[in-house]
Amino acid sequence: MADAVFLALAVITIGSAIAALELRSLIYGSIALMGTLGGVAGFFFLLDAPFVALFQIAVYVGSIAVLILFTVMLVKRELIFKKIEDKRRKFAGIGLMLIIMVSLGAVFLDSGIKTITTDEPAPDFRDIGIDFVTYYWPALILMGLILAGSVTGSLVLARREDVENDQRAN
Amino acid sequence: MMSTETENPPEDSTEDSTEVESPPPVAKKPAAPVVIPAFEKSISDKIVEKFGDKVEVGFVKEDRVRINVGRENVHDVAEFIRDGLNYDHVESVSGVDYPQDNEIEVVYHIGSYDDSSLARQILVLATRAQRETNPIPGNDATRLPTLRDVFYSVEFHEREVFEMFGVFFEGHPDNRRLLLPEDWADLPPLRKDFTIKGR
Amino acid sequence: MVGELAGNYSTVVLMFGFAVVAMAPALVISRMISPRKKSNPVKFLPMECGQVPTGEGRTHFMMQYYPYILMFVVFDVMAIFLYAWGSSLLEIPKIATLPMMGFLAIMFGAMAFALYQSGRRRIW
Amino acid sequence: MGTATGIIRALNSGIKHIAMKRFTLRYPEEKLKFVGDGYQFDPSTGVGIAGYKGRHMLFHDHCTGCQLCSIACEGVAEAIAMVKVPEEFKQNKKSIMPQIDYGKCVFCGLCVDACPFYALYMTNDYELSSFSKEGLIYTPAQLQVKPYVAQDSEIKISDRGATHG
Amino acid sequence: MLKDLVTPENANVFVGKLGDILEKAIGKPLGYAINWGRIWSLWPVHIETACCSVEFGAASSPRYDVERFGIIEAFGSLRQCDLVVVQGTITRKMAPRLRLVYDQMPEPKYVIAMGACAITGGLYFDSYNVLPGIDGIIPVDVYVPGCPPRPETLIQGCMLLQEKIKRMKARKFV
Amino acid sequence: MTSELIDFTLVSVALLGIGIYGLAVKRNFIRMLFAVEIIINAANLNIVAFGRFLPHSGGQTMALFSIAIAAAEVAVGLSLIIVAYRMYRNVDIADFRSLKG
Amino acid sequence: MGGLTSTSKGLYNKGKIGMTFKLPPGLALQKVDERIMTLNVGPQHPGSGHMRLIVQIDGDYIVACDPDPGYVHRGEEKMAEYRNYILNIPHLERPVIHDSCNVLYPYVLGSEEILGIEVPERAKYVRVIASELNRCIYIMYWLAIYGIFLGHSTMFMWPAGDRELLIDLMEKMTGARVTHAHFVPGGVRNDLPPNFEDVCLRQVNYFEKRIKEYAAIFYDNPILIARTRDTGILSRQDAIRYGTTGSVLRASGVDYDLRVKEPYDVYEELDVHTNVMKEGDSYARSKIPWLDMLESCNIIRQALQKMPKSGSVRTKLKPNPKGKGLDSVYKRVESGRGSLGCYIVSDGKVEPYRVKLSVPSFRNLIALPNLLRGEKLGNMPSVYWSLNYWPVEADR
Amino acid sequence: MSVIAPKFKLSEFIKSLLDNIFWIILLLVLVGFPAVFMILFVIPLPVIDGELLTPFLALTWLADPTRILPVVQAFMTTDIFRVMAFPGFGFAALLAAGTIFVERKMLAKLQLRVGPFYCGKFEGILQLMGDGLKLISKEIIIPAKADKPIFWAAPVLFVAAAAAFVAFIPVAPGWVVADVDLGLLGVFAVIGFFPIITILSAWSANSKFPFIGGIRALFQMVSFEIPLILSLLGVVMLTGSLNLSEIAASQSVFPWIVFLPVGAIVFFITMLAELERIPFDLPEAESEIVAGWLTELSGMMYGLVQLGTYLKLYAFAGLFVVLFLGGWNGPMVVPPFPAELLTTGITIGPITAGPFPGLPLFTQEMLNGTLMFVLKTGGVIFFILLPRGVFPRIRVDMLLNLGWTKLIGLAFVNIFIALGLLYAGVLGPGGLQ
Ligand code: SF4
Ligand code: SF4
Ligand code: SF4
Repeated sequence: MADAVFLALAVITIGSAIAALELRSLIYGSIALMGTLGGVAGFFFLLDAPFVALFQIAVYVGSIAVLILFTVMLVKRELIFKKIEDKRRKFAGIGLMLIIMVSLGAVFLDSGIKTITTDEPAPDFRDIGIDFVTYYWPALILMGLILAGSVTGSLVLARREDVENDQRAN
Repeated sequence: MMSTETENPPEDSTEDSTEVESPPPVAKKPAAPVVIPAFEKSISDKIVEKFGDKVEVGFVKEDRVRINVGRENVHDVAEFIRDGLNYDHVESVSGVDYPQDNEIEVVYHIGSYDDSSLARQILVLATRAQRETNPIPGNDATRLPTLRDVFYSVEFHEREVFEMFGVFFEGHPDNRRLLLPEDWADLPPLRKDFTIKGR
Repeated sequence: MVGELAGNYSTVVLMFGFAVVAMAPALVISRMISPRKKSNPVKFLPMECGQVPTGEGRTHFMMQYYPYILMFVVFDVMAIFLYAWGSSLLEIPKIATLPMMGFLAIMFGAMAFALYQSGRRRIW
Repeated sequence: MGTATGIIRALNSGIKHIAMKRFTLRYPEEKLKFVGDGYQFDPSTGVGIAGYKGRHMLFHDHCTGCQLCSIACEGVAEAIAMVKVPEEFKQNKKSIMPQIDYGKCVFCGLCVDACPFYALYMTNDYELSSFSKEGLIYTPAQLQVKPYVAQDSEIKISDRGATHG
Repeated sequence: MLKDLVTPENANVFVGKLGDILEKAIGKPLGYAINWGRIWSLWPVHIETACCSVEFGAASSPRYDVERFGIIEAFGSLRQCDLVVVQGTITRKMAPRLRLVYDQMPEPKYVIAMGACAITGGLYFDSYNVLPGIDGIIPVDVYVPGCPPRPETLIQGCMLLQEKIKRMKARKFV
Repeated sequence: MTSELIDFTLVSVALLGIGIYGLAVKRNFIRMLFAVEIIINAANLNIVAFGRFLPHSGGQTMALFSIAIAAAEVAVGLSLIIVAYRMYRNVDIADFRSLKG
Repeated sequence: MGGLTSTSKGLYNKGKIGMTFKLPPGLALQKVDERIMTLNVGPQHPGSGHMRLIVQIDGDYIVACDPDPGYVHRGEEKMAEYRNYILNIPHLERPVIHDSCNVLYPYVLGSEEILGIEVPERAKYVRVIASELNRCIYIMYWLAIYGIFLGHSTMFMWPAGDRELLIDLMEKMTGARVTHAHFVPGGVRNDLPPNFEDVCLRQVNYFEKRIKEYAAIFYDNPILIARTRDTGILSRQDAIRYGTTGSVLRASGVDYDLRVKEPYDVYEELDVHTNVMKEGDSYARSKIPWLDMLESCNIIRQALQKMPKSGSVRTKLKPNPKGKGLDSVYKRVESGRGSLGCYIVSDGKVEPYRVKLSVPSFRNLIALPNLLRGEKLGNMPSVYWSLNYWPVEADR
Repeated sequence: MSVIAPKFKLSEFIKSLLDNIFWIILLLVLVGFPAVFMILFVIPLPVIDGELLTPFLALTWLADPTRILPVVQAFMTTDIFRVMAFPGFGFAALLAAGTIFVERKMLAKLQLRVGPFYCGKFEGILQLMGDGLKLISKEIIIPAKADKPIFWAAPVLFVAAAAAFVAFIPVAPGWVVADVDLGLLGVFAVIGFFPIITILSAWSANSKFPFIGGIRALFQMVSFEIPLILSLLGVVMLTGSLNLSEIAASQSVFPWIVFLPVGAIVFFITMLAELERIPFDLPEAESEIVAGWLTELSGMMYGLVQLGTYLKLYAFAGLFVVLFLGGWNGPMVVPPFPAELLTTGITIGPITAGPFPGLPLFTQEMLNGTLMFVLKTGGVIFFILLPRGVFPRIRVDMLLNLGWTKLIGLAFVNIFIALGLLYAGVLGPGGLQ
């Protein structure tokens, strides 16, 4: 049973990841990206990390996807689709992808993790909260600083105080 | 039985009014009222004093003063009315078509909110534009200077007069169609030569 | 065992799927039994209050309120972080509240700045 | 705090009205009464003052075919046409009587004012809807019928609101 | 062999036969049920054309309350409506818009002409900007005379429309 | 047979490969952002998988931090897109290059 | 638009005229053209009534608004030139059928002056009562629509229901619910029915009690106040300059009510109080009519008391009355929306030569584009309808 | 009346095929039902009450219908039943339909009128059925330039997301579709889908008014999500659990609203906003933007969105009850199950029926809990509906201001209240509960 679910999830995740990058329409691309993120959330469920999974859904699908959709709708100009990709570049990219996949996959398959399996119960999600404020508390503070910095920075970036410069762009 | 009063029996002459050869309506008011109210008289006097024979007092009735002006002076008179007499808004702008005189009269009813002594008063400012037999609204001689820069409140009224009579107001910033359908191609409808069917 | 917790959550997916399976036929049946007339060219135009529509339909973005969406992404993360802490509050020592308070203080600072920025509608 | 009290007052007012009586006149079962205090309506003959928004009633034995109603209506809505009637009346030599098109009539009552022989009246029969335009044209014979009046509801005002009954 | 049998024509005949049977079996009760639903759920589109809208408003006021008949006043979008109540005068400027509104509504749709103006032009039979009745632009189901009609008359008109829908054939099932 | 660590790792590798491909080939800023997201997710998946199989809650904690940082990054990245769009009406990286000169 | 470049002197340069100050400066950047979207609001729109507003919005702000009336333009003024003084009555009251007595009033006063008819004393009182009742009926309908424009469905239902109390009175008086055709040159058509005074007093008292209850749910509702306060502010100067009238004018602090300033019929003998508010925002504009209704109830009670208990209500007219040669009158009354003027030119025939209705809705419309510029889209319905605008009347 | 079309059309063919499937199902029910009993002899049957269900037993249902009860009981413990009927979709849809009807009647009563009255003989009780039948037989218009797949999928997804939300709500002890440890987080995750569906639906219609409505809905839902999440933290802190059933069970003495009224108020207001109810129904404000993001939806699509909305309403009301009003806790009002029904059966006059060994289908706690839950939910729904009659709509900038400043501030106040209560020892370990 778990295998079937795993396979389905793998297909969804990888397929929609490809679709997210290859679909012509950016809106559909974003929807496909949501599929990828949801698929990864499904893997988290399989890995007994429901807190991370739900966090992933709530944050990625619930808010980041919204932001992406909003931006995609905003910049919907046809200019976006005008530039046709370089064919050679594309093939090179595919080659790179294959090389990475094969080499890393070979490394992993070759290494010892193939045999790792566990029967121990998964860590409780409460441990995460305890970790946060005890062992990882400097990281938490750092995290706060990063979040604060990002919101500050993005607000400063996105506003248009330099109205004159903007007019120049026209 | 209820009491139905039948005051107006036979109304047979509703449609054909050929009995009276209607006198050519003219702007000059023949019969002035017997008692001329003093306050209203003072208003008309002020205007006459300022503009002399450029203006003509139509009538002075209780609460109503009528001034007839030529189309060259209407702007000046209106400015004087606003600045000198404290009138501050126009209540209505009506056109009246006089095919006999070959003129279209535009009548401004001007009132005042600010000055409480003028609250009852309406100053009727009438001016006339030349009338064309075959009007091309906006492109013929039926023109008047706009009063919109004097009285802001005439904006839509003048637009209405333009489409209803074809009187083009020079200097009006927005002489577009207002009430009639966008594809109206007939005569301006309130002119007397625009007849409605069957009448 | 790996993956045993996932079974609990499967009912949610089941519910979701059931709703889809139950509601999609409703649309299909509706499409089947409803009358349809295609002859009309203006029928499928976007509805615009009895006018023939003009212009692009997807151009309205209330950019004046855009900062709120930016803020949402960040503070959503913060809010759910708080749950990791809040649900284990009964088990952690009291002193361990301090880092969380520090985190909150930083976020409050950021939020104050963001609210101030988004309040200035004229710059968006 | 002013906001909170305002909101609570509004909610309170809403909840209070849930307990109030309903104002609705259940129309097909109840109909407004046009007789009684303050109404000018004569139920025995079925006629009201000129101005009632109901169809007309024509007394054939009064109408002389003088067309005055038709002329009055011409300036309003052109709703009245004079048609031949089969019967003979001694006061009506031309045997013409008004036929009213309710698709045009605006129920102004000027024709009633105009009729010098007290032949035309307004009634309170307002249920005139029809499937077709032809169904709205009432011939003199139809106009003669006295409307069936079963209108018995009126506003009652009490402490818990106004109702009909 | 089998390929010859499974042709579009044959399939169509087969399906048609089945459809007929189905139509006979449940078409009637379904049609009845659908008609019943349509009767009690007439949502008028929000188009006010002239002064009759005052009495239309009064018809949905607490005193007359057309919601008793399932008619919801002030419905938002025309895409969800099934009834056009033409509330009075249609001027030449309004006529194309009315037609567009009617066209954009989903089937089935019904029209009530309310007021003398909507039926024949009424008072404005000789006005230069008024259409003499709306029959020329949209098909009318029920005429409600009056100027303006009393709300009772309008409600009576709605009841007539319900009568009419009851007699109409719901669409065939297949 | 239940799924094991290696399965998750392989999926993660596949996602990583796709992400790198997207990053290398796509010239559209938004697509590149997508690619970055996919790579981040591949990493998260690895982290959580290892955390599960070497039972330790640190894996999940790390993943949470990682997601949070991704959110911050997306916010900034999209602001950049908005700014660029506003200035150039285009979302092509090649045009941004003209910023240099 | 325009109007900001007024070159005139005096009154107009004293205050700040410009609505431009309300535009957030970022919005002045109209060159970022993709941000501007043109919306057709109407004619089939739950928030437009019988007209169309062409609104340009930038995000949540209205950059420009161009009213496009005329969807109910029926050519009443042209028709009036083809009918005699009596037959003009039915169609001249159609512009505002729920205020039909008031909209007919100036025409009747004017034609009385032209035809030279005296009106009996009792008829004048009957007219005042009818006109005040009609004012309440109008305002209640207006209030109902205002409620629905603000998304307050109860505020549609209550006024629409309570106004039926007064409609009942009018029905008893004239026989019709809305289009009464009650005033004629020379008086009114029908005498009051027997026992009318008691019924009237009872229902008006109950009506007054009912409308006082609207305060809690509507006028004192904090959400409503927050929503309509400080939106669409019309300063006193602008109100005068645009020539607005009625409740719009009085909400901007101008004390002007024709019933007091230029009393017609018997208003001189009645004690009329004018309600004035200073703010000039949507809230004030919506509250003034409500206060007016309370005032109307007072006037009705006074009039019922002072009315002669019997007497004629109509001076008989000659058949086919004619004016006395070329003449023109301009009469105005205070209707539910403001001062309503009627300009009649007669040339001595049975038909008037020209009838012009100067309607308050049309006069208030001028303020709309100026009020809406720089406003938020959510304020559009409330500002638009707070102008006390009835499109059918504006179009005539 | 043959329906043979002149040309073969795939769509028509598929349509007819679907019809035939319907017809076949009908036949199956009539003919195939007896055949089922034949099959019963062949296939293995489940174990019920420790006893293997034999074909013979199964056939004896025909003789004694009460013997079907154990099977029913067995069925009721399956996921399928939970998802489809009781705490899941069927129950929620029933409550949602009831809500629509009650809303119309209550609003009418508040406005001194009658409301639906003639449809169905008694007080318009069948009004919803009429509306539903009408909607299902109404044409569906897809605007010409619309993005068809998204446009079609959005209403279905909306209902599905609402159903997924419903899955988390515990109705009675043990009666919940998804009894998960992180129920509350799951709720947040599901809520996050609604803005996306809304904006996609609005975008796909390619029309102005839906798009404005969609953008408004996006802003509104998005900015009220944070106060929503924060306002519930207090409860979680005091309970120490994210499992909704545990949270409900933890309130057997006091409901949390006693200690956290601020959080309850904030949650209530955010709930109104998430539900797009007046005074926060900006995305559907008729007087400004026609019908908002629903403008282009016609026929059954509109019906589905309405269904989804009211499912969501029920789910939110249930969440409020579970978190703040003590869920199913309450006085025991349902009488205990009469034991003699199991042993001797019931005697009415000359007829004796039973005994019914399969009974009771539901335990006393479950019935009582459901009753309490439904009563409380009804109360909450009443208060959700009431503002519609009392308040006008507010404006989008006011709304965002309210959400981002006042409500978030109050939510933090609530968190600190909870923290204070916990650390002062009033609640938590050693405290009251
Ligand atoms: S109804 Fe009266 S006015 Fe008309 S034809 Fe008969 S008698 Fe003459
Ligand atoms: S009531 Fe008026 S419109 Fe009707 S027939 Fe009489 S005169 Fe004509
Ligand atoms: S029928 Fe009468 S009330 Fe209706 S629109 Fe025409 S004139 Fe107005």
